[in-house]
Amino acid sequence: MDFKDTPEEAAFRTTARAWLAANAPEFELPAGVHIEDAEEIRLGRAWLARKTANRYGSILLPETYGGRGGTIMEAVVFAEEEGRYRLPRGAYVGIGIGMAIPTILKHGRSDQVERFVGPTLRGEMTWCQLFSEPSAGSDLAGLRTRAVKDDAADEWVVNGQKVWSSWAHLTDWGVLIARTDVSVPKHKGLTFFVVDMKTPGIQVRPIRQISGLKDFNETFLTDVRIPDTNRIGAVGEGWACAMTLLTGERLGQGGEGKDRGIIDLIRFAAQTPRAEATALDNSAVRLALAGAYAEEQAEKHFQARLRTMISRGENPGAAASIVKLIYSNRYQKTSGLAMEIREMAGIAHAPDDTFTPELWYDYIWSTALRIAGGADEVLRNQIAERVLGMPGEVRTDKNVAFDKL
Amino acid sequence: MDFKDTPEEAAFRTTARAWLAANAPEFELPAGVHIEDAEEIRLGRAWLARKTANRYGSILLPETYGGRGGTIMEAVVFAEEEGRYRLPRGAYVGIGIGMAIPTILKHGRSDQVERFVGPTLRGEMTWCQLFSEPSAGSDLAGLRTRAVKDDAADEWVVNGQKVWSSWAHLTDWGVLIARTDVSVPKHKGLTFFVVDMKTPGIQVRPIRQISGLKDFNETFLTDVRIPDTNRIGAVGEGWACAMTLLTGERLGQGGEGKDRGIIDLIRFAAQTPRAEATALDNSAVRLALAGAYAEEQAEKHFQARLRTMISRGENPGAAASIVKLIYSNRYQKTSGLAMEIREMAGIAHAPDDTFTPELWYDYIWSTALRIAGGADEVLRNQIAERVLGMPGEVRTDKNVAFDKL
Amino acid sequence: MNFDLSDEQKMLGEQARGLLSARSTFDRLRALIDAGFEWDEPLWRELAEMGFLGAAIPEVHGGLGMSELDLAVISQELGRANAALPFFSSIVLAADAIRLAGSDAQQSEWLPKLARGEIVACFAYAEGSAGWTGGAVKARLANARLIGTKTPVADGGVADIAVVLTEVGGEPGLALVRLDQPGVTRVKLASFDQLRAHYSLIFDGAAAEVLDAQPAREVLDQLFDRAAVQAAFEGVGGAEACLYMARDYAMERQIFGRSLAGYQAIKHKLADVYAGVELARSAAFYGAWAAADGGNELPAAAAAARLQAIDAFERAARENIQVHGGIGYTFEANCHFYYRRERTLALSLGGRERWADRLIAHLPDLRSEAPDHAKAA
Amino acid sequence: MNFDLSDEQKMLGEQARGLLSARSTFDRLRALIDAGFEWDEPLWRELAEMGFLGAAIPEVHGGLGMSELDLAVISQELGRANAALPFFSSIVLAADAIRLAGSDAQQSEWLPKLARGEIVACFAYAEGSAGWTGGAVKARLANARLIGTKTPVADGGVADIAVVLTEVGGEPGLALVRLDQPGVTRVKLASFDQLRAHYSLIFDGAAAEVLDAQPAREVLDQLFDRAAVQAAFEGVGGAEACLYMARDYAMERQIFGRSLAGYQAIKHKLADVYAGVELARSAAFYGAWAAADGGNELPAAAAAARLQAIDAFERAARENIQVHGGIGYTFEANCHFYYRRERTLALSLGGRERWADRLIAHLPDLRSEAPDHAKAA
Repeated sequence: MDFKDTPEEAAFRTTARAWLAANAPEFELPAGVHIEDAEEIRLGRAWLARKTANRYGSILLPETYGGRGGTIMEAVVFAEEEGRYRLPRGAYVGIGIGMAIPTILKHGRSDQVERFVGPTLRGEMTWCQLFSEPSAGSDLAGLRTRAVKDDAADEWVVNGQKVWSSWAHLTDWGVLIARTDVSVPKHKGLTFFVVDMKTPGIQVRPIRQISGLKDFNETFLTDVRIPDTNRIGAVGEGWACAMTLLTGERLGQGGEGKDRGIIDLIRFAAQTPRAEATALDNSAVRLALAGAYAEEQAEKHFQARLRTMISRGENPGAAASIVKLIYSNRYQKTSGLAMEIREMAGIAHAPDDTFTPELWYDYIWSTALRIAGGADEVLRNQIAERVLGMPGEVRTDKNVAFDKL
Repeated sequence: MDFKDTPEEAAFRTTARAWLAANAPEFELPAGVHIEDAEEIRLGRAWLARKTANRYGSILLPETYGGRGGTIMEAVVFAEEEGRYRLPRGAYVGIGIGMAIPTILKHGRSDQVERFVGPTLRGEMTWCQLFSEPSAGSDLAGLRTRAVKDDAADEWVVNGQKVWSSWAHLTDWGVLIARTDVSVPKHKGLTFFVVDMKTPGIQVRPIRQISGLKDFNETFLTDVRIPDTNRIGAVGEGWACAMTLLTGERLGQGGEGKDRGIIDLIRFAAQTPRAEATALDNSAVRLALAGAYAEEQAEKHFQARLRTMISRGENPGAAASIVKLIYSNRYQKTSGLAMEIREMAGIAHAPDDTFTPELWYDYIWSTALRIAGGADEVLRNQIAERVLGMPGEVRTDKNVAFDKL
Repeated sequence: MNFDLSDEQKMLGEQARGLLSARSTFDRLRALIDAGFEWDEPLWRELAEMGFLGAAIPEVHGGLGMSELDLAVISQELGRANAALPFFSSIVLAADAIRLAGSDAQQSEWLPKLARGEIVACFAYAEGSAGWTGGAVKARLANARLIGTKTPVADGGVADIAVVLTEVGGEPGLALVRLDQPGVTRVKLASFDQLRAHYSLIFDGAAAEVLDAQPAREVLDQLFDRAAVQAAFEGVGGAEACLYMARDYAMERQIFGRSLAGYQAIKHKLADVYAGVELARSAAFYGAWAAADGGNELPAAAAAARLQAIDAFERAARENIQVHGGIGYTFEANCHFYYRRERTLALSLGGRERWADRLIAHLPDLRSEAPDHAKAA
Repeated sequence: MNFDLSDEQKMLGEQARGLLSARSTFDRLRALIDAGFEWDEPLWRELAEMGFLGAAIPEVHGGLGMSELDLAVISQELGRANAALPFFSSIVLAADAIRLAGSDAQQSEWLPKLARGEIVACFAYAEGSAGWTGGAVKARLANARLIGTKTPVADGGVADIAVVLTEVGGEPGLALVRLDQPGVTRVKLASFDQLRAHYSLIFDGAAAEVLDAQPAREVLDQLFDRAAVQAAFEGVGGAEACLYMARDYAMERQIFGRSLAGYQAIKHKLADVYAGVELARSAAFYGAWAAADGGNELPAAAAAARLQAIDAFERAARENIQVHGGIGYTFEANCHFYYRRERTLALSLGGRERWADRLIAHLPDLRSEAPDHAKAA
């Protein structure tokens, strides 16, 4: 066991750090200010293009696809170093790199790999995800969007409604899962597509969120025609594709440099005046924040253990679920606590206070994190069933044709 | 709303207090010392006899049965006043007064009422409960003890094993539920009996508990013959009888004067020296104990609301389940915390320290409380289903004959 | 002993609930936010007409002279509806401060106007993170002129007058200030609760009169204790609204072929929320009774009610969104009203620590009655 | 970077686990309690023979000279088995204290005997509730004579020698005392953990030698940090044992016609226990690495490991009984071993507060690096 870099890792870190110092600053986002979505995505494309041109776009992908062909530890080193900057790395690039590419590489044909992987890595093709539906969230396989084959045109005609499609209003392509057969059980009648977001019949409407932001959308698909060449994997293989994609999502969660989290709150408490000198001199505050910090560090080291497993070719499977489960719950608790530490100033702030609005955003966004990408309850089920081997839920829908449910 | 006594209640309190002051001290148990079980039960019988002779044995039962025929508020007043003394009021009297008598009164015939109610109230007949079995705890209706009718003798022949029968080794009678028909679904084939614990074929063996005590037993029944005249209610009506009995249990829970609980821990913290003068000057300790005290008081007032409902003839039903759920969890948390407040002295104590062993007993007994008389999980189910109207569990055993399960 | 609302109080609650559920709908709340309004002024007028504003104001001053428990019934319904009204500021805090600390003349002048809703008052106590206890108050009143900044002040934008916690001659004091005068500047703050706007009030020699029929030092604790009980009821109302929103949503949502409400994860979560709500309500009942009774139980009873209500509403507001899943994160789903109001209630009047300290300070004889173990400690 | 045990360490763990699961069965533990034994002496001899006792003792002093991580692997297995052995007292604390603070001569004299299990040592630091930091230590050493009472001292009954935290000339010091001499009285205490007996050691002029190759003030923090890491592994082992006991019981228990393990209430409870165990293990790994590395990460890493391990074991020990239901309350069901050991581990070495303080004291630059908000605070 060694928590320090090997000489090779250290050398790579030095190189990467120098390269970042020379290149990252011009792409940094301003602190505490939300820039226009279109401007952010433009910056994001440019930063990804710059990275890929220098073999930093994907550390793990082979060089033939435009990656570096590096090790998972190099990927970790680069993410840590990149995390020191406030860079545009939102879902508009993350879905492409972390979800679309792995799925196309595993399930797609070589011409599809050719068409999509390079442009995505170069920031020329941005992606959104058309998965969840109003009545299919945790129960994704219950989705109702229909794709019907028009054999004459060799196209699929798609109708339905998707939600929570982040950045769908500004991205080029979408990964889509749709039902192509209602006469088989729900998991078996699904097929996976990629769709050009400029296709006629796609209407993207922003969803007003409780945070005040509108960066998620609902996407209505009306007689959208998708050529069969944009189908990834076989007809009916959609669930397997979706699982590949979501595994990419799960391993990506919490992977970015989140070190600043609790230490920032502890600093903040140390600087908040109180009867006992500062809020951090209060033992209840100290106990709560030390516990949160210990948990955060433990989680970081747990993720390190997962990466060691992956680097050996082992699959950590559902054990990885604890990262987001623990993280999002701690995030809600500590951001709520930080507001309390601020006392009355925690509920209303002056224009020159840039920290309080961050706490507010955290406290609100934590509710989404406890739901998105596997709700608390789903993650606990996965851990119990897949790691501890406990029985699955009583299911009444598993072997019944979708149209008989 | 009035949290004070009415003039009538105040008058009753004065009378009861004076009577207790004159009568209770001679029956008090020594503090911090466990006396012999047989001695405790002897004291318990004598105290009950004294109370009943003075119409305090049961405040609620009508005078014709030996009670006072009082109001529920008078019962509360008397319990509060009686709670000031350390009196022998264990399960050996509680099961008779709170469970056997209500069940016999509701489901029994008048000759049965005659035979059992008076002697029980006078402490001449003590009771234990033969309900739970090794494979039937939360799922009581899954019990396997069989009772088969011997029509010739007009007796039932009972075979099986019961557990958690408190004081079964020293009590006179038991309330027993047994399966009389295996060909019907599990809840429907049960019948309720009272059984003389001196009947041949009853063998009581103490269970060694994790607390070190042995006041619970397993009771083996081998060809135990119970005359049909000791059957309470109709054959197959056992589940209804059990529900009557358990309602008595639920309403009794937490009903005794528990006021001393958290305030004792707060006093204890106020007297434990620390860097910050005392442990209570530590804000983490203060926050935890104040929260526990507030919850304890809230629970006390919630119970008061339940009693107001009952005094009006309303049935609080499963809402009452929150009392034990909240109480037993708080009890585990605060007794664990109190051990921590004691620091190293919390894990080993000198002979003259009588408080630490009480904390230990609390911390261990809390685990039993979270299980007995409705486990946490059972109580949450009851609240969700019966109060909030949420669907019951998926059940595969409900309409199937017991011998087909 | 009788631990329930009277039939009259239940009727009062139903009346308030009827009015609010008809007028202060979620659609209405969303419309107020979109329009940038800081309160629901027409609804305020209706409340005034129905006598709700003056419920606990003495009859001699134009109110109905009802008890703290009647007021609490109204507070609970305002919490349930998450109403956009300055009730807590104008009635629970400011009017009560005038009643407790004002002279007969001051009471006669202001209470009838507050009861009729002709004017709105705010109560300015905080001065940022620094709190307002001990030596923290920097605002100063001298020669009937007020200097200092109070922030944040709830409903400071819609108020006509402010009752201000200030120093007067080295002692804490309460001053009454008209806000429509040159020496007053109001700066609107960003507020976490989109339906309860907060302001900084900057006093630069504003004319002010002292409320000094009773010493402020004695009045303040009482005022905050009484307000804590009303805040607890507001929190219980909000928590209960969350509980039943979540329950109802779970009942209608299907997942994996059955009702979401049938899963133990959801059932047990809501059972815990229910337990929290009922315990908090019980503590609040006792607090309101203690306030009405006027005995010395109030400080501990108010603190316990406050602590239980903060816990209950926090849990209910968080888990309500969780049970709703993704839809709960949309503005249209309405969970957010409670999620924001909850923090506002929790952080007003001092948070958990203040009330934990107050509770422990008002328990009987902690150091004198030595339990058995003291010998061995 | 490599965040896993080496193959050799895994083998060491399997070896220890194999031995303990064969020798230190629950039946054996119950028999020890019934016989009133304070330790499993034959097992201690076996551990010594297999080299486990000397694993982290330098080779020059008769040990194997392995790392803190190797020792941790053994601690984890001792925790899993809930073994009745004075390993934590004699090896983790006392031997390490001698190694850190003793002269070469003292090390040569005592470490080989400890490594071979010829003698057992205890480590006497606490003086009742008063703790042992700051001015709390009342024991005094003067003219090589020790006066004072240390209590409670784990394994004080089976130990041949004690390393004692005492005052020496106004400074904290560590003294080594043989327990078989007239100036020493041992008083057996009632211990919560029935497999770890505690004593009061009363020193009334007992002959003692000072360990003063390094100042005790510097050694003590390091010693406790290192011990905290081992205690964390012991806790992780115990917590994991609880997790799988509970899982296995739930899998075989039928209730309402199906497996108890199929209910979400049980599944989610154990998923949370699992998460706690894995986080605690991760924190403990880092702590052991930091101890072995010798860098300045140790204090914060040890504190984090300790805090996580206390939380994880507490939850696991409590919920293990809960999942077992009534049977979990019986002595025969074995859950109680962990329920008692958990408190003993949690309260030894100072509890949560001490380690929270230590963690925060060792974070970088809390007051100097002002985040953005400081301007607005």
